[in-house]
Amino acid sequence: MDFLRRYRRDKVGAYFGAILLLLYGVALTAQWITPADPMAINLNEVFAPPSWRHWLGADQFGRDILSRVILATQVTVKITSAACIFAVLTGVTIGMFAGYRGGWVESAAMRATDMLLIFPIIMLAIVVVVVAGPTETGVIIALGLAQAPQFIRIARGVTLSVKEELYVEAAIAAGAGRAHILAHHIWPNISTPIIVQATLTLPVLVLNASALSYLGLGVQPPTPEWGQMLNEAKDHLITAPHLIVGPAAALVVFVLSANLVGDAVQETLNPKLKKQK
Amino acid sequence: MNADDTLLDVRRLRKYFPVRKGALQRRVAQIKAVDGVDLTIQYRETLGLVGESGCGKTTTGRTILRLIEPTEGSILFRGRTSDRDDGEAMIDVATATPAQVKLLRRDMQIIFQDPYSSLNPRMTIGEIAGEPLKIQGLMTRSEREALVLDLLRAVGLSPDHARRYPHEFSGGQRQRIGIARALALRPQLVVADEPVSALDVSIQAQVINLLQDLQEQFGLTYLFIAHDLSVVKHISNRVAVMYLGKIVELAATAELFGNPKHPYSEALMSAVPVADPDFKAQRILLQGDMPSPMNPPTGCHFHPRCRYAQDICRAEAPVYRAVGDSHFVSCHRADELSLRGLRSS
Amino acid sequence: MGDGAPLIEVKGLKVHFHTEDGVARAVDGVDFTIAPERTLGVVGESGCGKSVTARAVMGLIEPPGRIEQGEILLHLRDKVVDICRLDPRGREIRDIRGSEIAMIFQEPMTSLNPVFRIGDQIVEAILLHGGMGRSQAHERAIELLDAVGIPMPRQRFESFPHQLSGGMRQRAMIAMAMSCNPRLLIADEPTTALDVTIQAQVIDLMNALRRDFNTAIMFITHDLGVIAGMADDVVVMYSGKIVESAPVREIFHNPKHPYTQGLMNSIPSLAVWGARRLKAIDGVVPSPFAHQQGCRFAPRCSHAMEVCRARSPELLEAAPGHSAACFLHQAAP
Amino acid sequence: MTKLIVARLLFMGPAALLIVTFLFALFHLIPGDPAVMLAGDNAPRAVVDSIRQAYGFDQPLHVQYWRYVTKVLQGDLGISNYTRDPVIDSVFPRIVNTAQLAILSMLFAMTVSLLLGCISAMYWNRPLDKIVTVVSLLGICTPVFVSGLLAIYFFSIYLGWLPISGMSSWRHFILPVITLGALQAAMLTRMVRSCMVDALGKDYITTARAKGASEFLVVFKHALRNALLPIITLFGLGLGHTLGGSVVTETIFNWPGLGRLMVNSILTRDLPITQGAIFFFSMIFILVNLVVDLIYAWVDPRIRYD
Repeated sequence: MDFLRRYRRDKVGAYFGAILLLLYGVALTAQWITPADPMAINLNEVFAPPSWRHWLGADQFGRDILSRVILATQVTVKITSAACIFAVLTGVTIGMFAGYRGGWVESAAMRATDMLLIFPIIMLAIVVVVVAGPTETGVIIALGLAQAPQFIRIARGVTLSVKEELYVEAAIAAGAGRAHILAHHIWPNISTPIIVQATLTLPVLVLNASALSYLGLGVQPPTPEWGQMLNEAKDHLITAPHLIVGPAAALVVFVLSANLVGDAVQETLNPKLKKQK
Repeated sequence: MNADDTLLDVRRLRKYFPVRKGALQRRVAQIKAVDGVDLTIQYRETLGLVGESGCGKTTTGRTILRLIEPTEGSILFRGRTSDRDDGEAMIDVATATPAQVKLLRRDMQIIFQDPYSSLNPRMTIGEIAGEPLKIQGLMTRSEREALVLDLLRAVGLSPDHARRYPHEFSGGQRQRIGIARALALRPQLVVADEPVSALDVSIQAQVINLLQDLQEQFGLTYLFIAHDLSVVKHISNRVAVMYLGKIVELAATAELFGNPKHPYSEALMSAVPVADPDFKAQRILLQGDMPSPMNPPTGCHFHPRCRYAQDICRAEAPVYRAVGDSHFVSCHRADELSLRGLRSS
Repeated sequence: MGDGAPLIEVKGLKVHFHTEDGVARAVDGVDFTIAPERTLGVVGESGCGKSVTARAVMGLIEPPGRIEQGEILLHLRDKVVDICRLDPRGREIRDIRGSEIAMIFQEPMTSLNPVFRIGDQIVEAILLHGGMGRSQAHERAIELLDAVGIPMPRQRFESFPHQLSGGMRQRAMIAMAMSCNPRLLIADEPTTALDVTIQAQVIDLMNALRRDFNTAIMFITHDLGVIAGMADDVVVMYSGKIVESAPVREIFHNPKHPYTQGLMNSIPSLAVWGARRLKAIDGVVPSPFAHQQGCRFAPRCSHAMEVCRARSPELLEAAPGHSAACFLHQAAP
Repeated sequence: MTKLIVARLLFMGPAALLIVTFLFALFHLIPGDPAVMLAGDNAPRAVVDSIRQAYGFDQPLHVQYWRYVTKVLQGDLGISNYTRDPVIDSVFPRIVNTAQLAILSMLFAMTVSLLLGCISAMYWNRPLDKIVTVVSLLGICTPVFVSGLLAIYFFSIYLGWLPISGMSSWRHFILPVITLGALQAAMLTRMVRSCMVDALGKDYITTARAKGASEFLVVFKHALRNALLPIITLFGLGLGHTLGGSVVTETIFNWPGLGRLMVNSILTRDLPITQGAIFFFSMIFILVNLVVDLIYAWVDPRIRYD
């Protein structure tokens, strides 16, 4: 409650938070709110320009673009949320364990993470797609794995710093074992930075998911995805430039809102940062 | 002094920290943080341990509690070895099993310097003060809560503070909370590691008075670690002076300050600024800095900065020995030098 | 205080910090003077506004801090300037900083720039004001390093800050501050981060330098012992205000304000024998955000009267050269 | 310092081996018979069998592995499933094209971000800073395949000023370099600014001001020289990101680079080419990282003189 109250002080964050909520609402109810069937091919309306019937026009198969954008929102939200959860779970588990255990386990985990961090996220995702195939699960694992190193680093970093806190030493001095310290001291301190990182990761995931699908390595047609729609639109850029408007706008607005919400969450949870910035 | 009054008897305690470097984490050197410390603490006394930063006083305190594993030496403590034990026998903390250590924790506790990092910001004051009881699995929840309220009262806080969080409190109040936590298990020995040095001047006195009152009330024994000589002199029955991992001098407070036998003690006392503009101390300025404990000087560790140093000091390490009634010193020239202490006025 | 023209006159200075949590009245009406070649000790606990006052004198108040009121008059050879009126990034104040007024800080670890050589940092200070060539400045820097007791100054010129010990770094800071013969040196807790034997070295050095350079010093500390050994005059600050001001002997032998008295009684002293119980001041230091009527010390004061809670006492002379902001020493209004 | 260089160079060996191991594992990680995959789906049985023997897929794993590693060490990454040319021959020219694109974009991004980041920090919390912040935020929210398409539509189709795709003249470079560079510039500006704001909050900045140093000296000497340390790391990561982004950019502008080759090989299931592309991309990343580490160590006196 205190979080919401403080968050609302940030005007920009509040407005874009509302937009982001709206987009999530659209994603959750996509099946019911599309004005037309997003898959229905209608060869009479190929490249139809925007009109009352098709607000954003129709594509090369005469499918309603607005409906496809709405369905694509659902696809994107589903994939990125799953990838985010995947990244958080693997990252926190490995990071916390490595940080607390120390020794060679930590060195090995951190060497591997450093190696992964050298590679740009999109590259890692591409490599995983090579192995797992361009299926929905494949994309989720690809995006999630590519983000996991960030969470490993944060979880390990917090674990290491909390481990050095005097209150942990006080608990050890009272006879506490590893389980007590992980559960009562380290875990509660990890949650905040992880939530912050997760919100900051969300726009990156969205961008990478649509980049993969732009390259044809993401969700496969006919399921719509913004990147893939833009890729198709590119082939008709001369004849039907309006095809790019819908998916491009949806993508940029989503990413922008997610970014601003991420910044606002970070500032709300870490007031210290704000004083610096 | 009666041997039976000994609560803690530390012998030849050493703690060396390895310095690792490179990809393979090879050990390239070691920091001799504690390098052969002998001391005893009697029931209900306060032993002050003074020295400058890096002299190993904090490591000594932590090692005695086995928060840091000792490299060598024994830490004999009169404590319980099982749940039913009355704690009459001496047990070596250095070699105790994990289960024994957990039991010993009920008898030896610690108070920290930093009142900010020592309280978990996500726990209430009540939870913090009661945590040791929870960890030890003593008492039911309601018994614990009742005891916590008593503790808070004992350290001068109000019982309704129990539900609040650390950030609502000032440094001095936080230090009281830390003290309440240390007392929750009713320990015999409390290692107080610079408990007032992070506090404002006007608050220090409150906490010092509180520590003295609690000692009276609970029959506590303190190992009081500090760099501030005035505070140590005020609170301690006996004082040990540490330099570069070794105790260089140990004696009853009045004896040590009035009749120091080690040149370092003498210099340290003369360096302390006295709050009296007419007090014209003859400063003995030590040259240079304390050497690195990674690479201590030969012979007596203090000789490069000592104005009385002779050839023997550079060549041989002095023996830590008794020079008077319970006055121990580690200096080749202790008998011949006449050093200046603080005159009693 | 001393005869003749003062060096610095601070009048009615108020510095407030406008933060999200409210307005912190860090300095809330402060008056004092520093005479040439005298050392003024400023004592107070954390948050009393002593460091902010020092920064205001340097013209270094940055947002969210703001000088709300008052003037800081610096008496130059030919004119008097009010530092409060100068643009904090402007030419005029920059010509004063470093050359007329220099400053050293509490943390010698962080106040030197880690990526530049010690010597070059001193040379920079000289070049900014000195009117010297680079090679001359280089020689001067080595002289200064020698003067502050850094062994092998020629080699140490080439060192980076991380290669020196804390005490040596503070000496290097002092060398930099003294490089242009400032008329006032502001020392903000310069020995607090140092060990007691190193602190003694640095104090000894500062005492020697002030004789050699004829510099006035504004020495800020919470340590009464250090003040007793260094200061000519003392002001005691509490919660953004000066509560007492007097020559050093007066302050220590005849403290008038209950807060000053409380401080004196609450510290254990090496000079006192026998285990007396310390007389602690009850309560906590007030938050600078709290706006409170009357004397700020009243809630902790054992002599507090009704008037203390109603009105804020002014800093008035209670004896010749000795002022206190306390109704105990003022005729009832 | 020399020690560090040696240690870092030694690190490259195991890293390269790890990558080769991964590439080898790809044969078996990807579902299906690797021999069939290499021969093509409709290849006659005899061809499949001969490939199986040539690669030794019928041998025990360690024998296969050893054979693969020795071959890669000799520069033999196999032959393409489609063109039947050695992988090395298809990959090498592509590396140069990608390097041109990435380096030019990165130079653009570094210049812009250093300039904007410093200005933003200098005018912290003032209108100029806010404008830079908003623009860079919009920049990081616009992926290359959106800005690229818009740029193509506007400059190439609508105005007809610049070519749509290919890389045959300097005019072909403009759009790809700027679209890719702008995205990096946006990301880096934000980070440069925050490094600078961070550095400007340090005690030694107060010391510099207390000396009487001008604001220009304070920002561009004292703060920038310190902020440079994290900024070097950021630029290193930025170069990595630029290479990653080049995959998409090359696809948009039909740039004959390594990235497009890689994507096409995945879509056409041309495993040897994919392996070759991954191998060279990885080696480039490791090399970039190495160079960044060394520059960092050289710039930081705490590492350099220790």
